[in-house]
Amino acid sequence: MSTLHIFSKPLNYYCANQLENLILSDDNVLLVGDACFAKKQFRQFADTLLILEQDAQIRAIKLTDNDKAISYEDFVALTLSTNQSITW
Amino acid sequence: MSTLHIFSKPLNYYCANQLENLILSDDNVLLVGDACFAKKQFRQFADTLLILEQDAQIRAIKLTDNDKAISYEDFVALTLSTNQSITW
Amino acid sequence: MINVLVMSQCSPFDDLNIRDALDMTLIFAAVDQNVSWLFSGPAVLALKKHQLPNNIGLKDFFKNIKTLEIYDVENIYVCEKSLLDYGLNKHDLLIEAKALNFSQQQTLIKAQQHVVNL
Amino acid sequence: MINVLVMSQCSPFDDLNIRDALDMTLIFAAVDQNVSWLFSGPAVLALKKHQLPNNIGLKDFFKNIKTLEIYDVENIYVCEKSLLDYGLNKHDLLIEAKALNFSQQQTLIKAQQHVVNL
Amino acid sequence: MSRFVLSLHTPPSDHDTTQRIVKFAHACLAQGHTIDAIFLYQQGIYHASTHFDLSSDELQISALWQQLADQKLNLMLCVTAAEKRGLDIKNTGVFAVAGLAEFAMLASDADKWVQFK
Amino acid sequence: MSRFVLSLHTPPSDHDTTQRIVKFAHACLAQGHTIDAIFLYQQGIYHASTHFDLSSDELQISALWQQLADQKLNLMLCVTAAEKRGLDIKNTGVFAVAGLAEFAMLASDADKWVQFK
Repeated sequence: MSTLHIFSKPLNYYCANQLENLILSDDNVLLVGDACFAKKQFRQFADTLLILEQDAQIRAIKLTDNDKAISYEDFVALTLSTNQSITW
Repeated sequence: MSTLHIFSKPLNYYCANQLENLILSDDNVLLVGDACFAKKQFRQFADTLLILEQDAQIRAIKLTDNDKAISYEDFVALTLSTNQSITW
Repeated sequence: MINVLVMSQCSPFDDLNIRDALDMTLIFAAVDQNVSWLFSGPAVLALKKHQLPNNIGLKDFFKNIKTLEIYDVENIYVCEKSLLDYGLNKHDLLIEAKALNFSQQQTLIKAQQHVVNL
Repeated sequence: MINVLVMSQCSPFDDLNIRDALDMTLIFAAVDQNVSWLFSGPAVLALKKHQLPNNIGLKDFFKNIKTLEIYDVENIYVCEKSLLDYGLNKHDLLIEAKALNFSQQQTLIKAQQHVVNL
Repeated sequence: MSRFVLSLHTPPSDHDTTQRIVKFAHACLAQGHTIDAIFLYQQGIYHASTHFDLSSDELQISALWQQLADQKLNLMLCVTAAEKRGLDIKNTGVFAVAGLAEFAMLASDADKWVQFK
Repeated sequence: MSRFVLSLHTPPSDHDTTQRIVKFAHACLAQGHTIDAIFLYQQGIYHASTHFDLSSDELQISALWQQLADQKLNLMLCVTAAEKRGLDIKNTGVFAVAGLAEFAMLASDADKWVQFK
């Protein structure tokens, strides 16, 4: 029963106090677009962050051991392997 | 040398940590639109908040002693009596 | 019949977001799905009584929110913490809405097939 | 000649905000005003080196940001605290920009005739 | 008496900001000030569309701009912003298509520039 | 194989979100899934304009949608959202004007609804 949480902007774009209360430890957190710049801010929500590889690459963002690079094929598969997605 | 700071949304719409550092005690803080709902959040920036009266009225917001009701005529005058305005 | 959750987090007059969410909620009810609408953050203010947008030329969409009951949309939820943040209690609200704590909101989300954030 | 300050607070690919701010800055320089551009919050990332938006079909506006120097726009400022927040230092930036603390930003604002937030 | 320029950055679906800039403009004029331009920029350019279809209980966007145009106000829109956003720049109603430079010159001469968003 | 609906909520000036939904759609099709609709809602409706004028180094909005239309994808836009926002609903290019109910029925039958914004 895992939810896919999709973010496309840095954390200050969102109502932060509610997010930490709505994302569970076995949920998936996917950063796309400008959210990739803010890995450090999103780390509180998940041990491993999923990062859309192309979006991170063009922004010159280096992935570390705690990041999992996601292709568009993986992105599609993720929406199918999770129960529901929320684009915040 | 006073600045007019104009807000139209509740505080969570803005990069909060920087605002408190950029608004000075003799600046004017004007709440219009949905910012009127969030008087309590903006109180930290000014002892007296200026509130666009019509916008507060239609939202059923009661003004208190620390609020100053502003008409559109006052709004125009405010932009002239301050050195510069910032619409956040 | 599937479960669809509409989430609102924008303030009442922020663009047409609340009205877009209202339309979405009504239409899923119209096509016989089990739709829920959750208000959190400044969106809870869209349920505040006695607002009169007509007076400045804006559409009174609060009237339309009241029609949710007529159209049998019963799953209206508000974030308990957000009500508190904006100094609202249940008597200040236009329509009956169930206040949910965060754990109840998690349960609500997990029960959905589709979640849409408007 | 008047002092005009363009403020950017949006992330680099959030709509066209950074590019709109760039156009505004260049045009005020072109009409011979004393224009300044202040980056704060996630907008500081618009000055980060080595980005390649071309690779996914997006315009490389970083090239255009570099032309600020050619057009003699010299008053480029970044919020010191925001650089820190995003783990950037001056060597990571595309162009030379003066890092300002909050008190220096206040002084900059107070010196303006017009301030525009894009 | 002072000289103003106003700029609008939000789309026409933001009815609340729209009523506010219009009322501010009328208040300016009523006090004898001059408005050298109202300038549509960013998402604001969509206000110059001629295809609104709004029911009678909605804010009547086009009528509000027409009233300001009737007072000989200079209503302008940024052509670059419009072209990128798909506005038909051949049909912009009461708004005149203008370059950013035109606005920048008016803003430089104005006492006050007030942004609405 | 699964059935998707995708919805787009940001305006065409948000090039980054635009390239993302288009790439996601192509990846869906490449894996043999079905996309029952891409639906333009809120500011997304402006993607159906036929008046873009973008220089060659910009994301070519109209060409991207044309490529998806060539693959027989059902591209829809919400008529109510469009009328309120001033889109010319008589000229919507590769997008079909539709009611919210049509989309809601497709979404109800789909396995997955992914929002892009």
